[in-house]
Amino acid sequence: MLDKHGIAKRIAQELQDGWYVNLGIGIPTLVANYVPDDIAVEFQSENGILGMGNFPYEGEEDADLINAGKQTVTLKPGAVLFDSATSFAMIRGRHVQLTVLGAMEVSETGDIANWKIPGKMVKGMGGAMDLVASAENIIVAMMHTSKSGESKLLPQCSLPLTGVGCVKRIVTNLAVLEVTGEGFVLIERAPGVTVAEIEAATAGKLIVTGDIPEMNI
Amino acid sequence: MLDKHGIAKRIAQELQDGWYVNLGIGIPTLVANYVPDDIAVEFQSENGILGMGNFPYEGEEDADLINAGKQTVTLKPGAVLFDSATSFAMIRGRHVQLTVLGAMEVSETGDIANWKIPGKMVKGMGGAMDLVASAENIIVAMMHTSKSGESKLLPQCSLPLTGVGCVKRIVTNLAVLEVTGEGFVLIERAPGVTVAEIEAATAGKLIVTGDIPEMNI
Amino acid sequence: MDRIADEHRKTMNKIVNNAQEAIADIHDGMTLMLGGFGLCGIPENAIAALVKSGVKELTCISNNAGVDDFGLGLLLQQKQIKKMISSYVGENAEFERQLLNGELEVDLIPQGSLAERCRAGGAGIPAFYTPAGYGTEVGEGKEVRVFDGKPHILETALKADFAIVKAWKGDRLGNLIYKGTARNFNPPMAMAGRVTIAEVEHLVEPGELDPNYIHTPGIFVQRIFEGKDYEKRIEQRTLRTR
Amino acid sequence: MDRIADEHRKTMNKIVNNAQEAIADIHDGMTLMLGGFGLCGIPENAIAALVKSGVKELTCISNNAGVDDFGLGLLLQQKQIKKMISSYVGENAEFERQLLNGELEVDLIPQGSLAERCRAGGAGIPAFYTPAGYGTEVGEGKEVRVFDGKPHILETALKADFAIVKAWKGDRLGNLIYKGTARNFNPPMAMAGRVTIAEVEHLVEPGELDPNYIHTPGIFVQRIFEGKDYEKRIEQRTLRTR
Repeated sequence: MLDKHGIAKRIAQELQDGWYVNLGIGIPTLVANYVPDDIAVEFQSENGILGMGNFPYEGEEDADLINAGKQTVTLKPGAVLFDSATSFAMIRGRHVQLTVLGAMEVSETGDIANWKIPGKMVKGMGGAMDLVASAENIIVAMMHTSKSGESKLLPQCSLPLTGVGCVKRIVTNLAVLEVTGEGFVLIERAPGVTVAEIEAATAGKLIVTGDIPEMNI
Repeated sequence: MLDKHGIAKRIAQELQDGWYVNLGIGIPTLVANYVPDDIAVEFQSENGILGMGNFPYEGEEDADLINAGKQTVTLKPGAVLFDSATSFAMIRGRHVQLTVLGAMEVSETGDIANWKIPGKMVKGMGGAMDLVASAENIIVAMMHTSKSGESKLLPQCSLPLTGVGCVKRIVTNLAVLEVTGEGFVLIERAPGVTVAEIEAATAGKLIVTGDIPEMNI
Repeated sequence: MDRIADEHRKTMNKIVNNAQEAIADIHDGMTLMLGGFGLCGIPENAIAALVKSGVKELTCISNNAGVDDFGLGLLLQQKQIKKMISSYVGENAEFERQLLNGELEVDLIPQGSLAERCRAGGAGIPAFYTPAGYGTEVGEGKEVRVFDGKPHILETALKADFAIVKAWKGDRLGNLIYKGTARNFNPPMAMAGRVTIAEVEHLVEPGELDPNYIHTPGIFVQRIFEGKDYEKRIEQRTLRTR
Repeated sequence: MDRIADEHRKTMNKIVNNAQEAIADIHDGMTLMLGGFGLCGIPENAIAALVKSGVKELTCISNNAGVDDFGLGLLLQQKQIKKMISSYVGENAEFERQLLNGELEVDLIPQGSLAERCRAGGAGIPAFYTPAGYGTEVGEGKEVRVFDGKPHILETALKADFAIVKAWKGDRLGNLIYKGTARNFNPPMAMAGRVTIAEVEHLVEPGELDPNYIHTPGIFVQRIFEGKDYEKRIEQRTLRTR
């Protein structure tokens, strides 16, 4: 089974040379730590950065330089700053090749719910609806089940949707899955996790064809 | 009767302090020479300048600094350069208070035709359709009649339209007229021109109420 | 064009003395846009002046709602806001309390649609189609149209009685330059105010800002003043170990 | 985020050797966008390479069509253009001849709509409403909708197989800065190419361009090269007497 760093590490393997990538808050942010040295990717932060760098050293933090998670950051050489309308022009115009974000629920058909729980305080969707409606590739990074043990991979979402039919791939603590029109296709198992365990943790239709390899991370 | 410089001079009297102004090619360009010293106006050139200055001195011309008429220009202190999408955001968003442009025909209801003569080579509308559809104030600067002596102020335009019901004011070599839904309201006569002469040169409905003063230029 | 740049000619001057003067004619019930992302790039001086003015029943269009004791949170504390139009309103307990008590209305808008709707308002585009929000609550009641096989919803432009933005440098013609990610929503909102007020850290002379690198052309700005005592609070101070 | 900016990490590099290499996969029948206003800010090197390549049946989206012996006029001379999409196409006798002979199609679009349609194509906005062209030939056959009492027409986004732009400075990530009014249509078109090629007068190292003052972020650009022998012809040399 993977921890959140393991999930991030596995997602980093999906990155391709030359891609621009938007990482959501939480586990997705950790993906930045595991980019292979031999590929070039640039991180887009929707508040207006392309070429986001590391967190700053103490004393070098700048209130005028934050990422979309409101964390202080730095810029890499060749970085660019821009306004919010331009930022979402990049996103909506499909210039960002990959979006990685968390989810509360994903459906068999790629619907995603990650912004609202009825009866609870709603904080808002931020940029998530624009990102999921636009990105060519969306990878969801999440735990396979909720804290109370319920599956987050469902026949259909029970929570209000963030986007419809948009998730292409899911990486959880248990598995890598592809989202097709037919159901969740199991691609890889996390180290030490059996297909039966994944089946038990998946409420939506799981498609298992042949031998499922263990992740190589 | 006014020459083209006189028309420009009269239009300059319409300028108000604090206005941003777009001047079309031809007579309108001359308006820049007659701005009263005690009002501040800035000229917008739709190819991407705000704060356009004079023509350059010989040897100081720059191929990378032209106006919408493709003439070499200079910048005033406080000028700004921008792209074409931003430029027309200013125009369409009604941030430019006045547009002055030429016309082949204007109708009683403020329709304007100035871009196309059927059977002749069509050069295109350039920015004219955006300007006339958007500007709060549009002043047409033109000769009252064509070279062959026909009136350019008509009951309705015979040429393909550039815009509908948008012209507010017309300054010609003979008169200043306001365009209302009812017809052309005569406001001022050019020096030495009689009401009868203006009537004779106006094919559309001309409204003459009371004494019509002579222009003070 | 021989006389445009004569030296004895009057030039534009949009400078007002301070925040108080800039916001003096903002009345109860008006709609304001306020730039900023989180607490980054917010018009601190104008917000303080609004608190002091006591103006109320405001509709505030802003990506976020500040924190309890800073940014728009200060206006919330004084119950000056009737409605928030935002994309994300977390980190604010007073906000939550007012919302759950029905004292506050909230309209949540996807962040990209919010930015584009402001730009559209400023650019004279009354409406446009976007895929964001289709099939969700955001799309409910909105026209759906398919382009290239993909459903989109129609979103309309946003305008405000006053847009209030914060820039790094500006001149008396209203030309603005922002710094770092403090740019964010400020440029699209600057375009969409019937009156746009800019507060800047540094007011400079016309000509000091390079014409080629101005972010907000002065044509979009009606009033400008130099702010003071910027706190520029950091929400998440994240550091790297040496 | 401790490892993003490691020095031994591979970084992006979009540099190609020259115009010929940049345009090598532009085929007959493709749609191109070409930046520039008149002869100002046009991609001279790429146009020369297109002439040399002999590629034909092109649809060219460009505000103007050059003059007889420069700019897009060079492609017209060789009859490489099937269709022009422009706002103004005067100053070109060969253009006129081909048009009157039915050898050339022309689609004339209001300049502001042209710029906005390119931006929309790049920004993922498939269509928007504008007042420009309502009640004229341009509006014929287009959906009309009234907003705020004023009729608008629906205009759709433009995209191109290749967008070709000309900038002053650029780096290998594709970040671009333009000079003077040579900016014009280049930024909105750079956004709208499926592949965007940038030719620059000066290719510089990443970090040399201030991140705060870049006009076209590199994300919009796929190929970049340093052009040479720029003629930068002036159409109307207007001077002031001393």
